[in-house]
Amino acid sequence: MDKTPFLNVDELSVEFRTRNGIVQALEKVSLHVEKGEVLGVVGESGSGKSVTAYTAIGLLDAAGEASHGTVTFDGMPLTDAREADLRDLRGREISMIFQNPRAALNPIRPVGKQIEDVLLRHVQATRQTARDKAVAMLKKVKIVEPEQRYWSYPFELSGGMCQRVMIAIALACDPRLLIADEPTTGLDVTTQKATMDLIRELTREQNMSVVLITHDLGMAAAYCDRLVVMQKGRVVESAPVNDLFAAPQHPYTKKLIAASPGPNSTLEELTAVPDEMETANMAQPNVAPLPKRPKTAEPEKLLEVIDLVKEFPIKSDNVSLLPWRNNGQEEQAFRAVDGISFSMMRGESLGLVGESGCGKSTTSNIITRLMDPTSGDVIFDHRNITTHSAAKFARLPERMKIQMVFQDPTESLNPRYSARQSIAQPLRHLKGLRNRKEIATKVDALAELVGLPGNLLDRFPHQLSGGQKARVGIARSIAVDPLLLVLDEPTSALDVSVQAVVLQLLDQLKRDLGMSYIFVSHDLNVVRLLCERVIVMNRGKIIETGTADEVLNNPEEAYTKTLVEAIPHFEPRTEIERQVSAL
Amino acid sequence: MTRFLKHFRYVMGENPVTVFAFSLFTVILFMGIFGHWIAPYDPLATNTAMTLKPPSWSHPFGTDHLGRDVFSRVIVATRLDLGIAVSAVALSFLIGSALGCSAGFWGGWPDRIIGRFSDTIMAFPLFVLAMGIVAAMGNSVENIIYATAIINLPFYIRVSRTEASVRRNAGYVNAARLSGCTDGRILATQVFPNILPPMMIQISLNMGWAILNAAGLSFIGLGVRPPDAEWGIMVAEGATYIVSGEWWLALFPGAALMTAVFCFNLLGDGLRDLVDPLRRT
Amino acid sequence: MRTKLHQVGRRLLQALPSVFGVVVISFALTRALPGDPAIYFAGAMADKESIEQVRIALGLDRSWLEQFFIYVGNLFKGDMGLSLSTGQPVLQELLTRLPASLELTFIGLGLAVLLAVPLGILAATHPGSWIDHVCRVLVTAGVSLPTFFTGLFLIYIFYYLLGWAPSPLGRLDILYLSPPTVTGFYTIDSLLARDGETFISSLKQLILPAFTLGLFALAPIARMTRGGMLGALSSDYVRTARANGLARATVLLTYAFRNAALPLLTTLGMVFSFLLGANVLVEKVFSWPGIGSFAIEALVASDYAAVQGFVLTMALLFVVVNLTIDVILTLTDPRVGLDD
Amino acid sequence: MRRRDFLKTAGAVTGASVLPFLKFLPAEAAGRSDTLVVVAGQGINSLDLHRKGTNRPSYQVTVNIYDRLVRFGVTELKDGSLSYDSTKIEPEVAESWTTSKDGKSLTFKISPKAKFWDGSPVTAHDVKWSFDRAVSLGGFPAVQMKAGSMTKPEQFVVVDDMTFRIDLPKPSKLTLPDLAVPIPFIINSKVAKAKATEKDPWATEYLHKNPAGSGAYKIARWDPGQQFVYERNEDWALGTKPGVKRVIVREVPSASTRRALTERGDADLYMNVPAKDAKEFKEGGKIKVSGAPIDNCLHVLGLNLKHKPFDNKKVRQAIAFALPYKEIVEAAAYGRGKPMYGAKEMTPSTIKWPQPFPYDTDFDKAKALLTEAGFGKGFETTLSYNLGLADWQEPTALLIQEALGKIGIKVTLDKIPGANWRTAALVKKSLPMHLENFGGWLNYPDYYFFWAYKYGHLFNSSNYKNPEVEKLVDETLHMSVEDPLYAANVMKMISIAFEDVPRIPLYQPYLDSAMQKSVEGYASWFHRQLDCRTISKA
Repeated sequence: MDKTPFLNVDELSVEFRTRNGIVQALEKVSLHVEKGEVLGVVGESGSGKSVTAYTAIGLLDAAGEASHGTVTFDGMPLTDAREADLRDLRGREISMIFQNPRAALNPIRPVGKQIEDVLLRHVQATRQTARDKAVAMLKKVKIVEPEQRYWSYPFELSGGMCQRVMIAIALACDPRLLIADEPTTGLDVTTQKATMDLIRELTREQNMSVVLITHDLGMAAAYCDRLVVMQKGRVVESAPVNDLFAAPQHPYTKKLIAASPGPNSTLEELTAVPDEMETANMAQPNVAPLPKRPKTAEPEKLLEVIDLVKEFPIKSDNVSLLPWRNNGQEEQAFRAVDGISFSMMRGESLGLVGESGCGKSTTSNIITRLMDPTSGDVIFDHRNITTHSAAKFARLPERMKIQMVFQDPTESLNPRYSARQSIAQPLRHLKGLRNRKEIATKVDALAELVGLPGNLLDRFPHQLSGGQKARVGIARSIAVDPLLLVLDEPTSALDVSVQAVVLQLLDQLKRDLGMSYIFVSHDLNVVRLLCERVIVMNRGKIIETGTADEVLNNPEEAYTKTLVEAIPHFEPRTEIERQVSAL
Repeated sequence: MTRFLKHFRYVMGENPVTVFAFSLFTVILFMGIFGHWIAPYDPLATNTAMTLKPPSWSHPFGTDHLGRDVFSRVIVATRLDLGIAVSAVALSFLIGSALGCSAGFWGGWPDRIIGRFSDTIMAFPLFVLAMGIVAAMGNSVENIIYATAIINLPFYIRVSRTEASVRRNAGYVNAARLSGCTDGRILATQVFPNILPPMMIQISLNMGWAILNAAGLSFIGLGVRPPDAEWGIMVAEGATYIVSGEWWLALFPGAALMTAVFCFNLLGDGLRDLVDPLRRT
Repeated sequence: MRTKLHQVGRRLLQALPSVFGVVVISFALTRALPGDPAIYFAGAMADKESIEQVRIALGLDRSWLEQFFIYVGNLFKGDMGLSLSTGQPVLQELLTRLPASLELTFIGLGLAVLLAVPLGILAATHPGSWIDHVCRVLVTAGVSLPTFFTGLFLIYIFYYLLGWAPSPLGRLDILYLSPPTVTGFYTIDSLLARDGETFISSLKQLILPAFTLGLFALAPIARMTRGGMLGALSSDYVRTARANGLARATVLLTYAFRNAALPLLTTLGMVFSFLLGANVLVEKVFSWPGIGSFAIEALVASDYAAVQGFVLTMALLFVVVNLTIDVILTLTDPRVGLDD
Repeated sequence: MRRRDFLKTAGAVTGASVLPFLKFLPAEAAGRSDTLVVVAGQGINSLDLHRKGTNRPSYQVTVNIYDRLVRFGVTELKDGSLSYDSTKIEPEVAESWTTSKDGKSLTFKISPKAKFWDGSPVTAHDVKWSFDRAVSLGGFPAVQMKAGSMTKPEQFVVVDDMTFRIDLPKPSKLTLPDLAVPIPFIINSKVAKAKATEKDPWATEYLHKNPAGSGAYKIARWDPGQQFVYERNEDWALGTKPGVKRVIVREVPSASTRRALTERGDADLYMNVPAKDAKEFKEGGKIKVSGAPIDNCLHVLGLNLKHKPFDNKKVRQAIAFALPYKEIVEAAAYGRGKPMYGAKEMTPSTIKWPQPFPYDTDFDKAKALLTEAGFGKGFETTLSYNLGLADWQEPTALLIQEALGKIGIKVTLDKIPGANWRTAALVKKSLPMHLENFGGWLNYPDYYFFWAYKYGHLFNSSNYKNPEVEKLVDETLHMSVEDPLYAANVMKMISIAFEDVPRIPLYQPYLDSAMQKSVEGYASWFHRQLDCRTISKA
């Protein structure tokens, strides 16, 4: 092998022209990949991981420009290469797979054809052989019935299958380098693992070099040989994977590692390394200006869910032509929640865990009375709250007592409301506050409580960072002192370091205000941090209940087991050992 | 306010076409408000000694078949045309978006009824429907406005219905529910303001269309009553003089009309950016 | 395929209420038109007695409701009544005139698509650049003029002054006779009859009105193309295609444009119906013997049967066009039919 | 299956309107020495004038393809253009006629030269059937026949095959001229009767689309809404053989396009040219304009006596003094109108009709009259006009509006679509102030007064009622022109019209037609339609 690395990024700087002037996206980033090596590029959103990859293969959009540095691939300079040459290279020598595979495939072209397009483009097949080759590729990525699937459209395939197709397209021409950009984001944990295993298997077969871009340290640890940590467009650390975890050098790396929840980490550990970015303009959420709710002496039942069922009608195409007949006897319905019952105590935190589509969000929406159940009851604070329709519930006094924190902090804030207006909303409508001054004082207090600096209160959602938006959402939900707070994946859209801070904030609030939580999440590791008890759901049914530690460490049910196992851990040493033993 | 001005300046800086459109709009607005004072002649005063005179220093746009000053008439007409466009669009915007929002937000039978209603109007040849309405109700300015508003309705219903149904389960809508807002309030404070940006494009297109529509009605004799000056009717009348060489009768009002419609159409993107909070810095 | 057939059937059924709505509204509207058809029909200098005779003969002495049911009953028999102003059965009028309008609209729309789609793609591939702005200004200018004004000006320049265009006398120059009717489209019929001269003549007659009409359709098509292409070009699948080194043409056409074309198709349907309605004025200016000019005259003359017939035809056309678009969409877009 | 039906119907439609003998226009028609291309604003809607709903342009079909018993002669005017002569009645199908002593019956001798297109001779039976039809079908034909005192089929007598007699209740000067108007045209009754049905005994459905006549032209082709083509009847022997073999009448709705076609030489003849175009054609010199003031026709401002304050004579006179006559003739009629103002005396000196009224623009006088009438402060009213005639009515209305504003009368303009115009103005007579353009086909002042000044009559849109006028008109209408009382009566009528002014005449309009210099023999007619029989092309 010659001395220059296979892929070499040398002091690469990239600038973007935006409405606020030029933004430096990459600042002298240097990294390299050797033949056959799996390089992990980790970092939080905005750290420049993807930009690096895009720049390397010339996919940067028009607003971006590489202002400095070079990228060479197998000795060939890429930064100055002609677009035509790059085009020959892409897909043939360097391939890339993306996150959100369903969107990354042409929605109106059969997947087989999309594989063929690449094969034909790079003259890897003739018109006669392309079809067979494409089917062979589908087979290779372990798609069952490849002949039939050849004609499938992306929307007919599951997310995991789409990602396999993506892999098939990427590997169709046997490239020498594969760049995988967050290849498992948006997939369920079990699918994540299968996908990553497949990538590893196929690339190893060809001794391909792989660049794995991910925000998930666990995954990086599990699948990479060497890691590069990036932050704000800079490489802060680069080391072989076990060295990095054993002895992180850079504070940011340390913080990242600390903030990633593992099966045994505690909340305190997550934020052991302070986040300079968040703290820079954020007050510490330590003051508790609200009066603490006196704890009731004996535990009292707060919520009881009895035999809850929610059905959604399936729109079948097989309806009769006559509109009045299509609601006949054989109407089909999909049971999203299939007769679940559970209860929780006052002050307790309950985790609701499961993969997407298991019914956990539906359940939480019913409990918060945003949705009407098909049947079953929800007894809250000794009153059956399902007797009122969701539409009427808004005006009942119980409304105040059940609040919710939403999954996506961006989407849950009205883009036309400033943070202050958003937080004040429940105060106005539920508490009926009218006095401006009073509201302002209250909002200030709430902001302080959740650690949101007062100067941010007049900003609009798009002017706030993800963590700040999450805080606004939380402040809004606790504004009316609810008894029960339903947290619907409150951190899934956040970076790990922000997640850590938010989780801690939630924990603190719970302790200070004596609220009960229902924490809905797909991530057992996160749930464990906040909840005493966990309910695992699958296909609308409760699979397993128990204390968090029990479920995580000693799952009884097979499903729970796969769920737990699929979570990538980073215990580098054991991982290496496993790899060694596998070889 | 200063924030709005800053935002306004930003939106302007973003797009030269928008700057152009907004400056034009300012001019049109100015003419609409002060036109009667600017006009050098009485727009209604005839002078049979001075009929069909080509443009000159005293009559920059020439005179018409009754010796009226075309320049003054073009200027004075601005107010009426602007009035027709704005009120027709305002009417259909208010009614259409109210109907569409409710339909999209609640779904169910109101949605079906409103949907059918707008489908029915859409199935009409719109210009002929406008003709029919004006012919049936009589050709006055109000009826032209009503007719224009009615034929524009389905567009607003459609846009707002789609946008509202996308947002009916948005996070912030649910959040408002949790905050104890009733559906009506949610519709008014959460859903409606957020569908404004896409509606702005529709509004700007329709403003232009309203004027063209009035002009078309004038062409077949169902427009504004004489002697009021209105661009459409001036173009329509002037159009018959083109062949006989009196081009100025149609050209100048036509140019004014085109400028206005052009300006309204181009205004859309800028308007959308102005009301879109996401574009705010 | 069966389910797709069902969908088409269901769409048809869904359209029924709107068609019925159109029948009701057009009936009510034409009754509200000023002018007494009996007086008009009785002709100049008719006395009271003969007016009454006509009123009874036309059934106008009955109640509105009765008239409505008679009208609907006749509709089912395929009878749309008699046009007062032309003295022909409305159905026959519409059938002879519809091809003229359709031909004009098709050609106008075709011209617009040929111009607007490339402009839209051009703008989308250079968003924010001066090319984009120029495209926008160009197509917007197209919709900013009343069609009758554009039409008259074009006639003035190209016929009167330059003499390039043939006389604006409808579908054929005075000296040509219409080709034997097969489709009613003169261009097609003349080709079928292997009559090149008539074909050229009918094409020449079409250019100016079709251009006038097409100008009006540029903006929505270009806007939609641009929007769709922008969306498609920034989409993940185009990024994938580029990441796989696919040729620029493949990316632009097979990947981006095909996806952008789907919403464009829906827009085209709308634009077509719109043009069909909007060409009433163009037809008047160019003496085009289509249904639009027929409708204007009918409306001004309070010729209620003709107006009703016209409106109903347009509504049916609207339904047919939308249905066609739906069918094309279901055939080209595999996703259609899953949602909704 | 739908498609095929559709095609079949579409095919049938064109098929029906094309007569078998002409399938293609020969290509050499490009030379066009024998082809005349006419442009018209409105197309015909029927080939049968007796049918209900037949529009005005369709009258010309009757004129050209059918014959009548008699016709008006043609005379040359001072300026060299040709016009019909209301005083000269010539034989057509009738080779001669006699009036009985008591004047109560007219006997016509039918010319053996008169042959229908199918070769069969025109007989008295055909004439009777046609006349019976004209009085039986009601509507306009019956009304027009009535003007000639013909109301019942019994009045029409077949003496023998070639002799035909009309019996009248009393002698009338109007009967003979009334036989020369388009209405009493002669149909081939054998053809028509064969197509008649029980429900349709007068074969209106058949004749609507299929002419059966004897005229100098046949219809070769009719594409409704587009054009129709006349083809010369080579066997016609009732007059000079027409000079043009084929006439194509093309419908061109836009007036400016009609003008452009004419100027560019694509159209030979343009009937009914708007005044402005006529004036400019004349000035341009490239296009020949033939026009004459239309007999017995006036453009007037009607004041409705049922609406206050127009019941007040002083108010009407005030308005008559306030109208801007000169401006109207200049700006609305472009000089193509004969002034009808400025007579010096309140009593007429001749029985010439129309003649100038004793009013002129005089605001002081108008104001004084208005004050005298008690409306010194003015009042508000609405001036309605017909959308279909907007080319002269709109500028006129605008000028009137402005002028009346000067004496304190605030006028709102109201444009009424053509269809509603008849209803509102003539049938319901509900418009307070309006513009009107009646012209009588038969050129007698008393005939004009009969229609426009008699209470309840169609064109008396002013609801004018004066017992003296009623009596005078009844007396005079059928009276012979030679009758010594005639002139006195007419003079009296006119002086009452001067005094009462329910209709204020603005001017007498011209009927202008523009044509290429090669077109000769064009004559203007009272019915304002094209008679192509006299035309030839150089």
